[in-house]
Amino acid sequence: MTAPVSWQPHKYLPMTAEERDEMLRAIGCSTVEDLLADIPVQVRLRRALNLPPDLAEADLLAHLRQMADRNGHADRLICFLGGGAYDHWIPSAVWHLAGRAEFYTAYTPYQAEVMQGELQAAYEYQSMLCELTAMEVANASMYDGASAVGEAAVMARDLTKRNAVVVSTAVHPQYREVLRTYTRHLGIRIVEVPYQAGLATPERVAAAVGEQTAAVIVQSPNVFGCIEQGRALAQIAHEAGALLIVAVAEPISLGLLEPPGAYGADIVAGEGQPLGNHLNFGGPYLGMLATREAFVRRMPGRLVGATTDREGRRGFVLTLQTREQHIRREKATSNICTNEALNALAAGIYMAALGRTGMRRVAEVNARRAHYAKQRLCAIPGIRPAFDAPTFNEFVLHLPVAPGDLNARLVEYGFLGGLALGRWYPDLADGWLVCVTEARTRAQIDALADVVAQVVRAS
Amino acid sequence: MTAPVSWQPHKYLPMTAEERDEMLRAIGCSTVEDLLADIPVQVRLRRALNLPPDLAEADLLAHLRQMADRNGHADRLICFLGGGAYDHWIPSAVWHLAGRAEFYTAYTPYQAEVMQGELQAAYEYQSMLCELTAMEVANASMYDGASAVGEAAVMARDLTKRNAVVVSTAVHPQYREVLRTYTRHLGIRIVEVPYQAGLATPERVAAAVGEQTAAVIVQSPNVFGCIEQGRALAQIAHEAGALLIVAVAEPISLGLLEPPGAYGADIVAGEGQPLGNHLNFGGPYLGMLATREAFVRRMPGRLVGATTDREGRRGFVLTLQTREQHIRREKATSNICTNEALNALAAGIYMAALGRTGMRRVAEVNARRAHYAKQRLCAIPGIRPAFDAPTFNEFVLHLPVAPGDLNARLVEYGFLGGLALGRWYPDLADGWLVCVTEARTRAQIDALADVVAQVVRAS
Amino acid sequence: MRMDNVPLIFEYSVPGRVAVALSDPGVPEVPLEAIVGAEHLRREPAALPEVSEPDLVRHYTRLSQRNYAVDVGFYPLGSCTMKYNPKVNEDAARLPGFARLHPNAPRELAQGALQLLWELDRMFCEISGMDRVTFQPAAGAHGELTALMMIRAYHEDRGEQRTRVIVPDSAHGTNPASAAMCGYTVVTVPSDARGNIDRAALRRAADGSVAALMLTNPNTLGLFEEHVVEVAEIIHGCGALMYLDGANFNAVLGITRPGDQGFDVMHLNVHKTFSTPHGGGGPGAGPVALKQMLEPYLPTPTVERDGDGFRLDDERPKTIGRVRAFVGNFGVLVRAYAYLRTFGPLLRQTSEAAVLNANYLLQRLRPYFDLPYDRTCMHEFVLSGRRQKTQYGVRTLDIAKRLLDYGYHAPTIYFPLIVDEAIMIEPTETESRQTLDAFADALIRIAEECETDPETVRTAPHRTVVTRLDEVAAARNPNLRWRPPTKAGVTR
Amino acid sequence: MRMDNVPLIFEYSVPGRVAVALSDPGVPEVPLEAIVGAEHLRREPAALPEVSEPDLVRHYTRLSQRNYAVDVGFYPLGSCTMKYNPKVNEDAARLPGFARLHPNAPRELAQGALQLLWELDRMFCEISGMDRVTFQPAAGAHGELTALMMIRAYHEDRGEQRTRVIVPDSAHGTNPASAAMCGYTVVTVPSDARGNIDRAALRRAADGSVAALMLTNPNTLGLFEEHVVEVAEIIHGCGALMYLDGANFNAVLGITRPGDQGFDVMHLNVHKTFSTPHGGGGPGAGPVALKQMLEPYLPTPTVERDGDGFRLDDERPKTIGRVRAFVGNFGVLVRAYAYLRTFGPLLRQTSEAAVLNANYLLQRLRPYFDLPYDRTCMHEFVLSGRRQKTQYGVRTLDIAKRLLDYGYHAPTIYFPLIVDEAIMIEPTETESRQTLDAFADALIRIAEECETDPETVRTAPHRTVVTRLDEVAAARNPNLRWRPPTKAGVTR
Ligand SMILES: Cc1ncc(COP(=O)(O)O)c(C=O)c1O
Ligand SMILES: Cc1ncc(COP(=O)(O)O)c(C=O)c1O
Repeated sequence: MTAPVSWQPHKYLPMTAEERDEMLRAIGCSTVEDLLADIPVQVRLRRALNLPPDLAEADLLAHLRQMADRNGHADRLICFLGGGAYDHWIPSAVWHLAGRAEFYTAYTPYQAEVMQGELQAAYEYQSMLCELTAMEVANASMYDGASAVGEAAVMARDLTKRNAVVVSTAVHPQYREVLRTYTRHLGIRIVEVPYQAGLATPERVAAAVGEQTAAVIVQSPNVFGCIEQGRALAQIAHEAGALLIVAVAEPISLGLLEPPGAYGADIVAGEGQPLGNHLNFGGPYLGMLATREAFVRRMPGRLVGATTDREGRRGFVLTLQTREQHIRREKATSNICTNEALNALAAGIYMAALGRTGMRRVAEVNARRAHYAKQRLCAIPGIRPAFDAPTFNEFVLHLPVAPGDLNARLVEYGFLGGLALGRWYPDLADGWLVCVTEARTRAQIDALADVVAQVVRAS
Repeated sequence: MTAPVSWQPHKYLPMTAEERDEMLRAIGCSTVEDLLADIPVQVRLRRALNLPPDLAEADLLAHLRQMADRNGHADRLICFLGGGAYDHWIPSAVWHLAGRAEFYTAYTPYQAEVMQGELQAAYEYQSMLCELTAMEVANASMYDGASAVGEAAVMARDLTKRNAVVVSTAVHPQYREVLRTYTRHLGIRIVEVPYQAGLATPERVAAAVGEQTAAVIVQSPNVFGCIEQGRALAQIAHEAGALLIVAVAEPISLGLLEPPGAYGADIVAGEGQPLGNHLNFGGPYLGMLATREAFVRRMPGRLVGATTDREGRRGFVLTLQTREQHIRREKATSNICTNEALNALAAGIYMAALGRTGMRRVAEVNARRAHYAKQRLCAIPGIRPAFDAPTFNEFVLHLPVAPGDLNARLVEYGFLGGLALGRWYPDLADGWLVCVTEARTRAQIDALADVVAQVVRAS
Repeated sequence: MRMDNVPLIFEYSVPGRVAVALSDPGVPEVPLEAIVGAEHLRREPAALPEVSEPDLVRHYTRLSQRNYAVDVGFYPLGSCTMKYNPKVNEDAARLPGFARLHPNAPRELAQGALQLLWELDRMFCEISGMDRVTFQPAAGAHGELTALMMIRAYHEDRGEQRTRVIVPDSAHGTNPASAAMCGYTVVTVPSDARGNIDRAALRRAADGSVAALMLTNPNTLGLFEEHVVEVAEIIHGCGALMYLDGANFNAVLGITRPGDQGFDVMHLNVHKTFSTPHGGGGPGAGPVALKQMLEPYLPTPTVERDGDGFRLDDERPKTIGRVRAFVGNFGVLVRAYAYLRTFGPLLRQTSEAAVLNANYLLQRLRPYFDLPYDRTCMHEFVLSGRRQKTQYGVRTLDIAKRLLDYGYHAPTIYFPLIVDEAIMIEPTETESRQTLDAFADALIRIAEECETDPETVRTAPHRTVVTRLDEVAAARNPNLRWRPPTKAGVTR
Repeated sequence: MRMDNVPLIFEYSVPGRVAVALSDPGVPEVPLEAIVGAEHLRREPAALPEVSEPDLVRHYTRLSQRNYAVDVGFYPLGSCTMKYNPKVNEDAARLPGFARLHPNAPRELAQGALQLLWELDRMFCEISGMDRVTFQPAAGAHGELTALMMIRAYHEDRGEQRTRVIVPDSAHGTNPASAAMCGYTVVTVPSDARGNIDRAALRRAADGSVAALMLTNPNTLGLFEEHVVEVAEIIHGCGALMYLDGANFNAVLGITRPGDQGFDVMHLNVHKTFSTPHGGGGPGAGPVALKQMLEPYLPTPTVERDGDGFRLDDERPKTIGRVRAFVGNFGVLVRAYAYLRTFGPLLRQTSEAAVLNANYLLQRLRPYFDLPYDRTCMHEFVLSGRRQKTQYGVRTLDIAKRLLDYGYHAPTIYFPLIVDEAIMIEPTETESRQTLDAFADALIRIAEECETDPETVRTAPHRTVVTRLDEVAAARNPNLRWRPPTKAGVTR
């Protein structure tokens, strides 16, 4: 073979050349090649990998910093962008704790007796998510909000034995895309209900549901930031024998808004990023899934439960595993294995840090500042709100200039502007989705409004 | 009293207003004021503290970031500045480990059985420092290099019962200042020996020592970056019955240079910042102190020793405490109590990370790059080296422009230039102390040389 | 010194305690009803815990200390590749330019991130022998699903309605589960006496209804599929595609490339092969690498070069669509990128060391346990606890629990399913020989205990913070959450 | 699950292992002899450990888990004020603008840092009732020394050669040690029956030879010096100065100010009072706050306003000089600044809670232990284990060790020296009542054990990673370092 026989010491590899030789001798081989004899010669790689040369740590970091610095991140630009990912303040303690090596360098807690830390934390996360959503059970995490919605649809099909899903077009378009991908080969029909005045109106939803409807899927606050009429929608779904799946892309809203469980949601599927997770250019994020107790055995994903040890002490284990792929294989409720445990841990720490009053309070600050921003921006001649429905921390404006152009100008002033909706909603080509969280100060809002006014005036 | 009786919940205070009242009741009081009755009324503060209002965490960080960003730190400017503090690359693992809460939120390990972690780490640090300096024993840390030199002088006085200390002016001026402060009231006379050609020459030192000389203090590499003739100086000191104290402001040099223990140093006192500690605008740093075994009972500071438990297992404890203030009070070897344990921990991790080969290698890269920089800069017309003695990673140049002016220009180009020596050495008003560590790349050195050449040419 | 028991965070709760300070809204006061609508207002605050920051920090610090992890000790969990997670990679992912980058940021503001992905695509292709990569999938199983969907789209695009996917009996559970989620019928094919896929059975199963074979190579026995070339011929011969479950890729980096073995598409578990931390179960990332003919079906968005820069493309007519929102688990991919740049072509050594470590450990343990497939292993190997079970009545589960007493995480057990009382050991290349020897000593001592003191093993663990937990009771009466006390007030 | 024993890092060492990668010098090769001189070259590399990064990380992670800390549990170490160390303060200190700022940077490049110090000076003065602050001292004892030197300079400047410093018998050891380092003779004055300094004795000692009284207030018994005003009159009456050891300042923030009590100068232990972490023994910071008349003697450099900006002043003719290099433990001071800005005027509550917590705990424990000075305590209190010692032969040391078994750090013991078998308990304000109750329960149970099962207490601890360590042997045959094996080669 032409493979290199030399051995370069490497900081991640304890093995030295001498040890390699001693170990080879111990197993009766003379070279590592002997161990590779089962690999057919014709498929061996007869050259070194053509990869950029190895970098020393300092050089690596310099290189990465350079790449990172080319991005218009939220420490550089004042962020008014939302649309499924939200720039919230994360208490310092959250990642001091979630970032502890005992958590992040662990695997799935298969050996419960030595993994009580993350098992208990997951149990607590499940409990807190139930409290926040007013649902009965929650799992330990899914990949993200969009795939959680996809899995929820499959779950609804399994529960109802029906094969159609009604979904509002005011659900985040990427969530709907994933929904379509996830259901395409399972004989599930997707029926889209066009939004009206920014909402999934009960009338239109009622017109779309039928005998084969497994579930009605709405998002609240929806992709336009508008708060849906959950109770009415639940009634429609339930009267048709279907489940109501509520997607929650902005769980901070639940600090202030009526939780889905209170208005009849059967499944809550959502995105947990806003709960203590970084923007991360889209991931890792946190798929949240909560439902009714009766549905738990059709739930995808891991569940942590409390039990006792031989001495009767409380302890925690992975449970109801017969739902999962490693036991049930092709009959499992889902194929999910690796999930987003660390992000769920961070979300749990975040919820515990904010707590009963803090969660309400942070939601309130979001709502108040967003409302203020909406008023300030709508006072600019030529700008008007796209919809009348109440909103939480996002809202859509009709702009007298192209939203993309405005955003380009805003960058010059140090702002990351709202989302130009035209790409997702051609009928909203002048639509600008603005997000204002508690991380934005009044001064920043005022500055944004001033610059927007100036740009609009000049155009 | 006019003190506030209300109780505001605060995130760092678990006590709620209800708990306060319950606890007061439990001890038979009605207000906290009752507990303060021993404080004479006339010395009570009858108003609220006049401090800026409490800040929410996000606002606090924004405020601090703003202040921090006003500084010309070494991530912003390419640093060629040394003079007692050095910009070295710190392996990522060092502070991932030293930054673990079990280390940094602990106190001095008084209860050894539950503090084996930091005790063992300190024992290892002591051992590594002995290896690096080739000394027999090292303590667990002093405040910084300068105060370590001060304590070393007092220690030499106690050991020799002599009362004069000879110190080279090529010792860092701040170290000499501290030496003076530390010895002033102890009847110790300081004899300064002027440097010659950048060095503490054996001739001048020999002329200065006498019967009352407790110690000769030199620094190597010295404040000019020049490497002293350790062996000759040791001989002079020893022949006079004095000790040789070697100050080491740049311990990285010992990866490459003969260690003080090898040429006869009796005490090594130095600055451990370069061993894995951040620049921190001057502190916290790490005072290092190592000496001969025979001198250990006159050593200041904490010492960790190995011992056994009841089952014969190895364990570690604070030892030889009868030297210390909490036992000996005014007869103690020093008043030091809180030291720089965490910085010593980081230094230990750093030394273990670099290891036998890495420590040599990093020193070599320093020397080579500095040498290259010296050559490049000295090739600029008008610039010449101030001294001929060999140097490690710092060297002094005579400039044809005012060093301060040059530095001001360099900032515009993104460089943090060398130290203008005139302030410390009026005879070196045109002296520029340049430092080049392994953290400077060839490209950065070349860029510096180009800009310096340009500025010099233009002036 | 260690707490025997950490109360639930809810049990620390005291009304009125806070762990955060929030600034005032600072905007004109408007009734909340007027903002979000009275009918939408939450009536009762969520019954989240009320704790102070010191409580919070101590709680989760204590919990962390009750967790085994790679940074704490040896973690020979077969199939999971619990290698060391470099610290600098964590720093990389936390750079504000990455961690604080919004996924909806316009492309001009994300050039650094897109470049990183593009270069990672190139590196993954070089290592795998494939042509393109999608970064959408969040984990290995997600990658499987994505790949199968592309395979399905490929066949459908050619007018073929293939309905079956072949999976060996040694396969990981995610393989059949993914196939089912893609609407395929799963055909299980047995393994032969040497642990390879049974070619005769494969030939029988391979017909025009087969969409793909999902193979793991090295397989879950830690053995290289010796006849992979022939297997590929069989599969390609019936018009089906070769899918590689890349979970075991750590064995062969720089040694052999799946693309050269005949695989058409594979997923990469960056949280196994490329050292990104497992995070206690996630996040990971399961990018899929594939040959050119599958490119049209890539999920959106893809990362594309665009002049001097890069862009995300989500207008691909034949795409299978998205499998998640945004681009993928970017923060995880940054770590993988940092890892690959730290090794460069030296990457091959990781596999060499992984294989050598496994064989060395196997050599030491061979006398004490049954070895159903006695071959040179790759990066892991599978023992059987059959002898201990039949002769001493000690199950593999007991042995695993006993290892915890010795300070080690247990290997994977009862997988693969085709090995009775399976014990699947993967040491990885980041463990030293000293660690392997100490682990072998412990396992050998336990093998002896099975003879001399089986009761101690059967009732293990004994030195953990809790003793053996009752999983049956947990599943029978699920207790999946804390519940607030029925009447409001202090929890304890 | 926990390791019983962690080998020394040297014992992991294997020749050839590396934990770092360094880039090549990248400059023209010149013989090292030509650079540093052949005679200066090190002959043998330092025998530092040779380990890989995974070894390194696991080693120190394991060590960390063998450490008790505030983040792990209750730490009622009297006099040390082991309060919670806020996480955001760590973030603050790690900001590159602070952590990466070079101390020799010209002042224009350090305006943010200087502003922070300036504002901290203002806040410290407001809290202490003093006029100026020096940030030089690295710790409390260093502050004592600095202050005494200023006091000495003050007297000398007035032509007075005062030689003695008065220290109460309850004082911390650093007080007399600092006085000695400043060349003073220490005069010890006893405490009276109520735990105050004995005024009669003080009067006898106070004469023209006295430079200062070093008082701790609240004192080390946790008691407020009731006659502090009178004491100040006595001291000032003989021309001496009042020095406050500020270690116990946490008791009285916003309640009473040393400057108003008659103190002329004091040190602040920011690592006690202002929540900066103790770091396992350090770093701390011991800034000294003082009245105007001492200002001329301030060590250099001082932080001064300079137009709109700030500068460091080191040209002060009457300065005592430096006590360390550069400005001070800046990184620690950043944390203190962050802490104060988090409380603002609410700071007073910390002291109120600290005092209430201490009195509550005292109330619970009073029946079970002797209380030599039975008064309302401030932020801490001192019990005596005399009863347990004389009646059951259990020493205070044994009780302390037994507390470790219950999962608590022990209180300070055998200090202050004036209390027989002293047990000095400081709960701090960041502990909850639940924690105080649980700790009281444990200590009460131990008091019972002293009667019912003294042997268990005498031989404690039993549940720690090592049992009682032999300190006598350690001091008799000091083993202060690992030594390389005599012949070169593998360490084990
Ligand atoms: C062989 C094999 N295939 C697939 C998977 C699934 O990968 P993931 O957990 O990333 O979804 C695993 C994970 O354990 C595995 O071991
Ligand atoms: C009362 C008292 N004075 C002085 C000191 C010394 O302070 P430092 O340890 O910061 O030097 C201490 C520290 O424990 C103390 O408790």
